[in-house]
Amino acid sequence: MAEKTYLQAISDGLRQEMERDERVYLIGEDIGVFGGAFKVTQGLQEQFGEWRVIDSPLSETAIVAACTGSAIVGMRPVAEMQFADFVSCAWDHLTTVSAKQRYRAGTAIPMVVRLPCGGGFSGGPFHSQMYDGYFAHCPGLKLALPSTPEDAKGMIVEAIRDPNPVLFFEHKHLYRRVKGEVPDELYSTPFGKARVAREGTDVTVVAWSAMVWTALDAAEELAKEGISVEVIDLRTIAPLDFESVAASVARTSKAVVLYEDTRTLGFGAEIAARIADELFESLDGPVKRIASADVPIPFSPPLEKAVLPQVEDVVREVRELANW
Amino acid sequence: MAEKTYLQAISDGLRQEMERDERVYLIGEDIGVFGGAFKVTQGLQEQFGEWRVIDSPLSETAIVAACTGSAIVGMRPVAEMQFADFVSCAWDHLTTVSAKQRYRAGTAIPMVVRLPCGGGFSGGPFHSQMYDGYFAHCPGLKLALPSTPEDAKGMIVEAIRDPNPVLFFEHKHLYRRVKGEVPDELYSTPFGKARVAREGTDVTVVAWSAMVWTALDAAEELAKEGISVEVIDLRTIAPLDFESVAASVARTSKAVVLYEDTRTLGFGAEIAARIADELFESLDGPVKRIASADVPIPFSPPLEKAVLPQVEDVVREVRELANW
Amino acid sequence: MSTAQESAASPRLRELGLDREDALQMYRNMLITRGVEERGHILFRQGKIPGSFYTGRGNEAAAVGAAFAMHAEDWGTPLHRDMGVHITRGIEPWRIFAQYMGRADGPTQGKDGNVHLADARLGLIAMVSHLPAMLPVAVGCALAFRIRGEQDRCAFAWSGEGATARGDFHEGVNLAAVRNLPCVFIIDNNQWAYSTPNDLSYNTQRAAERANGYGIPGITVDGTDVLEVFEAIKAARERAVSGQGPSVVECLTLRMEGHAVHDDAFYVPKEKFDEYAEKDPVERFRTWLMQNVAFSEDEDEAIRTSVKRLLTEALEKAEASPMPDPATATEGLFASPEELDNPHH
Amino acid sequence: MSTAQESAASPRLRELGLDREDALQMYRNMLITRGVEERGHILFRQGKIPGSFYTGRGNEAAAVGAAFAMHAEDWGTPLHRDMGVHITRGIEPWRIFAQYMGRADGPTQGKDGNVHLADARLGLIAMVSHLPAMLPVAVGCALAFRIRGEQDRCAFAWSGEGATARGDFHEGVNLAAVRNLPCVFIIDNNQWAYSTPNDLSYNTQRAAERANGYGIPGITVDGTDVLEVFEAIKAARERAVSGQGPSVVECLTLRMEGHAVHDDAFYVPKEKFDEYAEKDPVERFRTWLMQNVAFSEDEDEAIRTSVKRLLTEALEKAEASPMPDPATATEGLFASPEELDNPHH
Ligand SMILES: Cc1ncc(C[n+]2csc(CCOP(=O)(O)OP(=O)(O)O)c2C)c(N)n1
Ligand SMILES: Cc1ncc(C[n+]2csc(CCOP(=O)(O)OP(=O)(O)O)c2C)c(N)n1
Ligand SMILES: [Mg+2]
Ligand SMILES: [Mg+2]
Repeated sequence: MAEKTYLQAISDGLRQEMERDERVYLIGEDIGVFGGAFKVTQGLQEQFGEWRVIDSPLSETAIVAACTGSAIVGMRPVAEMQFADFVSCAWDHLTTVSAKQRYRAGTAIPMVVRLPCGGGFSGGPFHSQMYDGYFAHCPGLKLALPSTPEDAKGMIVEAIRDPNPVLFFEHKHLYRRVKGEVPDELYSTPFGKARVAREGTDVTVVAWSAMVWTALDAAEELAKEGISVEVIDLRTIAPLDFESVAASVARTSKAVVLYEDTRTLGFGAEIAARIADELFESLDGPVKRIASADVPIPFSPPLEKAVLPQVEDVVREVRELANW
Repeated sequence: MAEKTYLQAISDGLRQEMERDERVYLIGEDIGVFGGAFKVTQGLQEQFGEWRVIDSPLSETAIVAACTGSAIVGMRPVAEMQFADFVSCAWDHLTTVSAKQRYRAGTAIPMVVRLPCGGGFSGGPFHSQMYDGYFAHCPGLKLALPSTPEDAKGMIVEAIRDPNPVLFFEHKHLYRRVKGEVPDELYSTPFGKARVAREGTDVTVVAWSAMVWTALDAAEELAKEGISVEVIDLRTIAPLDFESVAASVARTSKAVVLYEDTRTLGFGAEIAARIADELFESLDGPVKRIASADVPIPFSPPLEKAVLPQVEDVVREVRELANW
Repeated sequence: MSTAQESAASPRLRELGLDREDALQMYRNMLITRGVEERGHILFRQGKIPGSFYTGRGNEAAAVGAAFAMHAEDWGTPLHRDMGVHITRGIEPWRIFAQYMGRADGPTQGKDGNVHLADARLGLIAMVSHLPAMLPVAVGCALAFRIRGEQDRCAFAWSGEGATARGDFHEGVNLAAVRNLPCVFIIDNNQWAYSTPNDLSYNTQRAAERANGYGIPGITVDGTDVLEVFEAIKAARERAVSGQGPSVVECLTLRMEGHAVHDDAFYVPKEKFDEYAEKDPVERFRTWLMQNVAFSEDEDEAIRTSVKRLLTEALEKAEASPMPDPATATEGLFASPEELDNPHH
Repeated sequence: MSTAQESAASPRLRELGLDREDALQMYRNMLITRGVEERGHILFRQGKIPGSFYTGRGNEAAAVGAAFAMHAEDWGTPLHRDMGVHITRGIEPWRIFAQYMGRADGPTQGKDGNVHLADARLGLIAMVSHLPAMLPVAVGCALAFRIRGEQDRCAFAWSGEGATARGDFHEGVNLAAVRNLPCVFIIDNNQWAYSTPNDLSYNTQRAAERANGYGIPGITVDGTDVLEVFEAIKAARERAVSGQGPSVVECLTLRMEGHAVHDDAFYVPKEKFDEYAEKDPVERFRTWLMQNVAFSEDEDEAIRTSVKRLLTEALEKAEASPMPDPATATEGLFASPEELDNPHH
């Protein structure tokens, strides 16, 4: 056990799984010599050579399609999008081919696409998007969004071992900001099991990725006011551990879904809709959603702050719901 | 006034607006000489020439990007995707450029992309998708989904006149099956105003596009059982006329959202989430969703029927909710 | 088969590394290919095929010739005019009919239709509709072969000439070119993309000239001549597996029917059809066999009869296959770990 | 300026249809371009620029030379190394600084940063990050000109050499080629795409050879020589507007800094930098002016001083611009009908 950053944890997971399984290879723009725009793959090309850490041309479709093809013939590809935003250039391939091939043709496609995602640092409209909502709508893909270093390592390994296409969302804001104890050995963290990040009794806040930390900060604030908040970290949104959400909401009777994606049809809409349907009898207040405003993520700090969910937004909404 | 098919209504709208405004031009695969895969543009190249009805190469990105560019310099482009499914190949352009340019750079982009959508005729996984949920999540796009010939004509004209990118979803199943009185003259139907397709008092069913007809058929059945169903036809989902939904649900206290897109994060999830939040105090039962199963749309008739929402599914769910 | 016949076969076939048996096998595969699609057409008219229906009439030599040049361990991504590839790789025709009709025993078990099928055990990957999305997938197969250092393994990607205008073509070919991957790109140039003529699809004389933008060779062959196709693809494969990189082979044909059943191809000049009717790939090869390897009317009759029987039995078997159980509609979205325990994984 | 100086200018400039004033204007634009980016760098180090920061150092001649060949009614889609295009088309530098710093008076009012800007009144369209997504947009402008029969109007699209590997490049150039549209494609070849060297981006000798796949000309010029660039782009424009179709002009340069501020470009050999330092576009043109049009140190000093003053005032004005009102964050997603009532609409 040692303290690691979220970024280091992902890097370790990749390296250890590559050492264990020679079918695993990495492909992406500037991931080899440069070690990746965020340096997640730093040193890996030196260790594994240029055919297991492949610097690709600027071709997101070719990168992701190459993963599909090589997965079908026995490899375990891991692609990096330089920013999650650029996965739009591979959107067609992922949703048309990778996601549907198992259902249509019975072909397993074990592949991972790593997506450095999220905002909060003036990345502007094209370097700040979450992108989880778009893909969560597509049957056939798994979506992993770890919030802690320990999960980040275990889930990147699980993603590689999963026999299906997995989108692995790495929140850029967590890369170097979040540290935690991470086991040294190789391990994998199963998909589809949510985590109670903080126990509480008054209101359930459902979150994932960086928003777990926003929720925890808000919970801390609210505790001072005597409001007890339970924070659920979904970890994966596909598969979705709705049972854990339901169990918590059944106890608290009040639910807030907090997500960084834009409000309309971000994945929080699905969770809110399910709570409203399946937990109707348990609810003592409306299901609230806190999310980014329905606009592109703006560049200038005051604008970006106004668009992304802030701790104070959560405090305000939860307080209001608690007093419903 | 004359009786027209839904297809003919769209065709008439295009032709009349092209006659009125010479900035309007059409571009797409096989829309000229062939008149389009569904013959919506038949005869238009003869009338307007090959530079106003342009047969493009097999290049969805180029088609849509050409619309963006030409719109910026003063044209009023209308693109046809041969099937809505192929818009995935222009996904990046639409969501990255067309949708965000006004917000970022202040540039108006008056363009229309026509999307023959929907299932029900063994089109298989790539000729049956709705595709509305994916785009409804993207700020900056308008989504029009007419259900009647009269709306189809008025809304294609409105789409062309709108100063923003509009995705115009034409349901293939309605093309020749639905007929109705359509005014001969040129008119436009404003966006963002839902229509009460049938009045009722017990349960509100919110629908759009072909599902309006499924809802109406179910309402007819349920009327026999003494259950009075109000059917709301949203017509556009962006902008969304939530006031009309709210007004109806406030009266009936019970809501079902019916949509053809896959269940998870189809646009019905957003509507259900909003009802659950904003109408919490009015609800006398859970907000129900009826949608396609979370899989690609299969080819074989018994499978496709099992996946797409059927009249009997609506009857069953509404009945259950009415008796809540 | 007498030794006299054997030696009669030699000059051209020997040059190609083929024997008479191979040539007859090619012929037989072309007959099966055409037969499957002709029967499909009848099934469609009988209302037994849901949705639409597409064939590759006129492309039999291109598809069979190319597939014949593949080695057993190779992989490929054939498209909607390439039934001959599936046949040559050994799919059982009854499963194709079952697929056409949406039955439980089709390779996709009713989940998909038409020629959106493939048997992965035969080294083929099922196409999607979006064109040419499978081309960069084949490049991925080639990349895997290269990573693993497999010296005699090649990936084959097909694209219509129209679909070469799409970004997927560009990104896939470019990646293969800069990484020198063992890959062969086959352009089925049947002169129309739906109703779109070649001059609206590409701006060079030949579609194969697309290769020039990638610094790789691009040649054009007569796609109605199965041996010419075989020869070109074989050479392209040798090039690829010997480390000289990918190349493009364009097979020039004519799409002898409409884009699909609903299209009467009014936009194709009648003379074109006449010209290519003269060059019918099956007839052409039959004549060649008779002139070059002493192929007799009796032999031909025997092969045709056996193909007919094969297809009749296949049809019966397919029609006996049930419609899929509606409960399976929501199954099969995700793979389970055990599925990776198969030969190629 | 004396008539002696005027005539001294003649041979080369007259050949290009330029006068001495034009040449000095080009020089001035290059100085402003460099100055804007150098000041930006300082601002970044001062912590006044949020996010990251990119420059086009080394690309000044390519950008200015190309933009100088555009006509007033032309449209273009410059990218992140093409500040010189915005300057040449006439954007006020203070607005660029305001953009850099996320202020309310930047062209995007703080909605976007860096050189993701443009003034549509100057015939430019603001780039997105995704490369080269704006290239087919320029093709759309050209298509509009063609539809309307505008005889002397051309669209200009820029792409880095790395971005030519993307599908958008292919689809855009192909459409322009098959439709013979009035379009010029400029490849800013600065030899690296982030850390990716050219041999991993394309497989031809020159990036301009991509043109061969589209049956259009593709030439390569020295992108550090503003007159050579101007000449080539001017010829390409003439070709385009006279109905001979689009072409590709590759401007060969070196990216003289890292990809962005955080990148020290360790992967670029030092000798490369030395080689191109010798060919610094600004210095090179200064020398040329001195040798060919009797450009004096005094004149140079005067221009430099005026540019310095311009930039200093611009910086002051930009710093006086407020941060945007948070309330504006959710405004401006959709256009209103009145917005279409402007000259080009
Ligand atoms: C991306 C995409 N857009 C549109 C279509 C619809 N479509 C199916 S086949 C076809 C023409 C294809 O032409 P070509 O590539 O020449 O192949 P061919 O059918 O002639 O063999 C089109 C436009 C498609 N399948 N994929
Ligand atoms: C589609 C896409 N993928 C990745 C990136 C990230 N990115 C920004 S610039 C760059 C390199 C671009 O290289 P090139 O086209 O040669 O232009 P240069 O920056 O060298 O001028 C990359 C990979 C991007 N902007 N767009
Ligand atoms: Mg074709
Ligand atoms: Mg470059």
